[in-house]
Amino acid sequence: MNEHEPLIRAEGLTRTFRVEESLEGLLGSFKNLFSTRHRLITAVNNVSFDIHRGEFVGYVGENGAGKSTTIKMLTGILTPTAGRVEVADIVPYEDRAANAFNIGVVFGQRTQLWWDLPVRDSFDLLRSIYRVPDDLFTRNYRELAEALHLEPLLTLPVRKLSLGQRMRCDLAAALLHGPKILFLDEPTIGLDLIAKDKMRAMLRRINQTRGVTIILTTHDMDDIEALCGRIMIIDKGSIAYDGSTERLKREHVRHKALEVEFHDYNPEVVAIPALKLLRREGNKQWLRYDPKAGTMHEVISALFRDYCVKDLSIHEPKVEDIVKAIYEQGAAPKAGAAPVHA
Amino acid sequence: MNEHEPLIRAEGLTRTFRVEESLEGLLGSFKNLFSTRHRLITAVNNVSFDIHRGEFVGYVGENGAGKSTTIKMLTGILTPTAGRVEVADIVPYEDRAANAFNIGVVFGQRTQLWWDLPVRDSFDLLRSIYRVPDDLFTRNYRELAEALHLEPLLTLPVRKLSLGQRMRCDLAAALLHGPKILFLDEPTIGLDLIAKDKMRAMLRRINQTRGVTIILTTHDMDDIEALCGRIMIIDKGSIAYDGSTERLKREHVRHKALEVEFHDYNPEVVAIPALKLLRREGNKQWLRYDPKAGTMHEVISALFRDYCVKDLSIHEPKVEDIVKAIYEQGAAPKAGAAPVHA
Amino acid sequence: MRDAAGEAAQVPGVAWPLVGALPPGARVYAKFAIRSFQKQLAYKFEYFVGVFNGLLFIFIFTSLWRAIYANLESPPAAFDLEGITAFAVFAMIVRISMTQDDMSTVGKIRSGAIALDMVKPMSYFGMMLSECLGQTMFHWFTRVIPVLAVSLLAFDAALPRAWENWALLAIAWPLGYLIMFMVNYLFALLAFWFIETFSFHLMKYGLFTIFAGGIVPVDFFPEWLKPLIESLPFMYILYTPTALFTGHIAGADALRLILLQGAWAVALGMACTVMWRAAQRKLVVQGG
Amino acid sequence: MRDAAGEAAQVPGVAWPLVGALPPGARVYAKFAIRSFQKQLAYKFEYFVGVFNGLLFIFIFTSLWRAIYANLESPPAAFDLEGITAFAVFAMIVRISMTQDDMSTVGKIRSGAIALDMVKPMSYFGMMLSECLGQTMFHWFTRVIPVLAVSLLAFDAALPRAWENWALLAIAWPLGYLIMFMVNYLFALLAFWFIETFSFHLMKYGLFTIFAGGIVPVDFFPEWLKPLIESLPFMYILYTPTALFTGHIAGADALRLILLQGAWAVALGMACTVMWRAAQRKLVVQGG
Repeated sequence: MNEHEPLIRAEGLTRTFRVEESLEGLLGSFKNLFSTRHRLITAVNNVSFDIHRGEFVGYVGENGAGKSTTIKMLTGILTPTAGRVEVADIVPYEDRAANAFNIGVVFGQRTQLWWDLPVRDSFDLLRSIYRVPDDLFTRNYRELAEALHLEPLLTLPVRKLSLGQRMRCDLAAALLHGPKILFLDEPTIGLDLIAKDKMRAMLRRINQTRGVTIILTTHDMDDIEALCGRIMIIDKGSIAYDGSTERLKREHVRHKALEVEFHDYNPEVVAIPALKLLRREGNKQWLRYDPKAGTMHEVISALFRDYCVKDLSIHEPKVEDIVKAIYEQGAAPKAGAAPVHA
Repeated sequence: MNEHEPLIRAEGLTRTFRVEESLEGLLGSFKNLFSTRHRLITAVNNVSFDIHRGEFVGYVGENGAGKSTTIKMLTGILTPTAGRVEVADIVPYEDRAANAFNIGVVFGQRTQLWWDLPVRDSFDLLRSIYRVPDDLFTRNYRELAEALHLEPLLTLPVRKLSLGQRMRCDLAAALLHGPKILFLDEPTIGLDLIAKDKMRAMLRRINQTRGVTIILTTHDMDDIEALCGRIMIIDKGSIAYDGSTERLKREHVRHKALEVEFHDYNPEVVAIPALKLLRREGNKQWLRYDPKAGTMHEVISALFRDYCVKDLSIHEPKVEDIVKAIYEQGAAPKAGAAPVHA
Repeated sequence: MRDAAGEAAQVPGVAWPLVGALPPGARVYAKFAIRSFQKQLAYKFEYFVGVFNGLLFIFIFTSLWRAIYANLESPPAAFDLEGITAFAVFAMIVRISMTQDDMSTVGKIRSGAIALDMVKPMSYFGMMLSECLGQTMFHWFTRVIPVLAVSLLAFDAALPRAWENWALLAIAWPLGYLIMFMVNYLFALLAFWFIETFSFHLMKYGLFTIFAGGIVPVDFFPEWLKPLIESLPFMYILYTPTALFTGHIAGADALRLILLQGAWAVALGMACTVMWRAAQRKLVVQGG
Repeated sequence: MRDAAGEAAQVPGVAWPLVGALPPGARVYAKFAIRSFQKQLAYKFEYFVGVFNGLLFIFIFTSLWRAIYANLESPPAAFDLEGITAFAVFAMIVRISMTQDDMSTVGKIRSGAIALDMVKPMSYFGMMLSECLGQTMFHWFTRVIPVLAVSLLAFDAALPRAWENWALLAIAWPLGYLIMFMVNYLFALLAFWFIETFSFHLMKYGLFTIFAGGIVPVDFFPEWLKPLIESLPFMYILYTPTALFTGHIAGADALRLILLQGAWAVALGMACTVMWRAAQRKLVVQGG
């Protein structure tokens, strides 16, 4: 495989499901005993993208938008209804086992470790499952145990681990066989702040030092902002945005918000053209800054010159707000949908 | 009960658990067949607090810090080993059923609705369980159906609802009998951005318009910042902070961070005494602002005067960072641990 | 009044006039039973398989007895062929009529979901019993009736004509049902103490299969085993209602059995209370 | 080499020399079996209850047969009292030796956890079979051996002396085990299609209880029922190994039964492949 060819290539990926319709109510329940009506649902609709070696891609969307159906097709669990996908030159659903050697999977909501066994016994099982050569295993194992601070956990059975410890072990388990690609499904869900920070640091390190390509699905936009160079947004089965996280911020919401605390009084109107009132409360105002109507220098200078400002915060647009806007508008910003290579 | 007396009063609440010690390894497993060694764990250690009518309290802590053990004692599921708790003049574990009429509970991770039944049938069951008088039920039901937009969901069985829809129905289910107190355990876990926003708006409204006292446990500090006037932090079984969220921000981290983008070049040092370099990258710098060394006005003026600043953001300290610091230091900021009444 | 509020709030519920007539405290348990009934309807294949199962088992058991009796020189004292056939048919129908889901409490304890039931102002025992009764109602309509109808036509079984038999059934069936429910409940609560309770349930199933009288009537067991059988609750579940209904046991003996059933019901009831209290103290940490 | 790497990486694993000697492809399945064995050790009460259960059932069954035979004028052609006692003892021991957890796949399908097994480069069937074998090894050591020892002393049962009986067991037991595993597997896969599969399992248990020969040997069934019994897989699970081991069936008949076992194993193996493929196409949306 050529170094410059995409590692994952999806073309027109589509998946429909047949869902049984059932009638409600007591009478309906009786009728259901004999009826078999069906309805078709398109979970993923003509989705195309390329992902290159070493990328860290955030794949986000509302619940039910088609995220996990896509991931299931990439991991070979599900066969697409139409379209095609290649993962490291393998068609996953045609050769699930061969594909499995190339990928690692972490599901935040459930563990792939054996509940009753000490962690290291689970690792030993995975070594055999993936037929990892001894020298490679030893190296990976050492690196991961050190990077993820696993040493004190290895002799404990999984059921005795906290959620954060379990997630670290699960992450190590997914990487022991040295996969090219790592799929993470809500790896920070339910973690407390400290554990979440540690998890993010570890994921960043794995992507950077081991060159593993990572595809992350999450509802936590702080995860995306902290980790992902590229973001893909899926909405009602279609890709609504695909491009760098920076570009998303730059292009989609240009408006910073100023939070101004005044001395003693609160002016009725702030007469600076680039600022527009969003909210007033006590002696505070929230103002939207429009960069077309003046530079930040001009605005700040005018503000401090003309008003008695006690304190100031300037909030950058957050990825969360942008993604929210995209969910709400549907697939509006189609202009930015061309894939961007990291 | 006096209006000004606390609604919930916990004094010296303590709970220990006996945990079976088991030996690891194959030989250990055989030995375990015949051994019964135990160890004592103190999940909640001498915890005291008052909560008043109408408060919206965020109860946060790392996984395993004792949050859910406390909640279990407040809801009457668990008997404390020592100490005492009164919820609306009832000792919950002594009269679990009487306490149940005063409280509503929502667990984000599991539903209290009947999986196979249409939502309204679950509501009807709850009406009977809590013996809600018909007029009260009708009023609550109408208000909640409207506030939580339940109308289209009522005829669907719970298993067909999305997570966000299910959470709205669960919230309504917990409020149908008009409880004085609502316990929320990670009500936004797993929700996408839109659903999370809706849930927060609804919780705020319930607290404000219905006067329900709410105790919220969550790992999402945005929930806390958006909703809770008061925050209680539990760390290793003890209360590490208890006070208003505003005060936490004010007292514990005074340092805003400035994110400055320069034109073309990036100065080696920014010679403004109140600013201290945190990080440099490209033509950007992150600087910490110390308010003791100069007003915001002076600092910003000096910055724009002496340097070619292209863009500026000023980040407020986040509750998340403060709470994180408290987790890391342990129960350091004891000075602020006196309860604050909303 | 119920209907007015129901209309207003658009919560029609199920329009069973009986429920409305109950006192509010009992109404909730009646509703639980009805919901549980309705829930069963969601599983259409379960229904068809259930009827098929019942008929299959009756067919096999009656065939087996016929084959065994054909090998005997003379029928044993306890049953002639007609008697054992009737016993086999009605024992199976009683068994179907008592179908209970004995694992839902185990599942709730393991997953921690039982906490959700414990924050409600009602008796967990009462709630589970109501749910169980709802399932049983479902099995009455969908399995007992068709199986009974086919059995009467096809397997040489006849319903008794004397009102006494029906009266005895009307007392012995609910007692038997209650005993079975409480035995299941007690075994289910073991999940509070043990991680894995499969073996306990296996033991329960084994004892039930052998001693409840569903397959081999108690009469066929050796004399010296009978004190053991009579001191276990299982024969009061299936054997007693079946033997009283078919007229196999009557008069003073019947009365004695019903009194024993009553005693068992009271004793198990007390055991359930004690064990539930102990279980509440045992509740384990989940999620800290 | 294995040991060196194990030392270096501080992953001792279990020092079973046999595993190291296996080819890498087979090693993983052997390890699965060992882990599954080890897992069982976590449940201490299960162990004690298990031994107690086994002995209890053997005691009850042999007592029952003795009581029934006491009522007979002359023993039936198929078994004398000694024969039926031996059959009852060994049928129960074979049954214990085949203990399988038939619900873990059902649980995985319902919770969606099966996805985690499907992203691994191995056969799900092979993995489940290995786990099942590991449990069985555990039951061999902890239940079969004590139950067998007590039975030989207490229940008038003797191990056969002829090497032929042992040879036949060595072929018939694995085939019976495999048939039982595949029947369980096929029923478990039904969970891909149906929300509630309890009735199917009930049917399976019923058919197994009656037709596997664990309680009533197939010989006692009426002639006209025998074609049905022979065309179901159940009698090849318990009856066949027990009858061959106790010498109840020998010679050409024994050979015929083993060939039928083999045919069933092949047919079920194909059914498992076909059904697994269909199941993969069926996988439902979970979480969108």
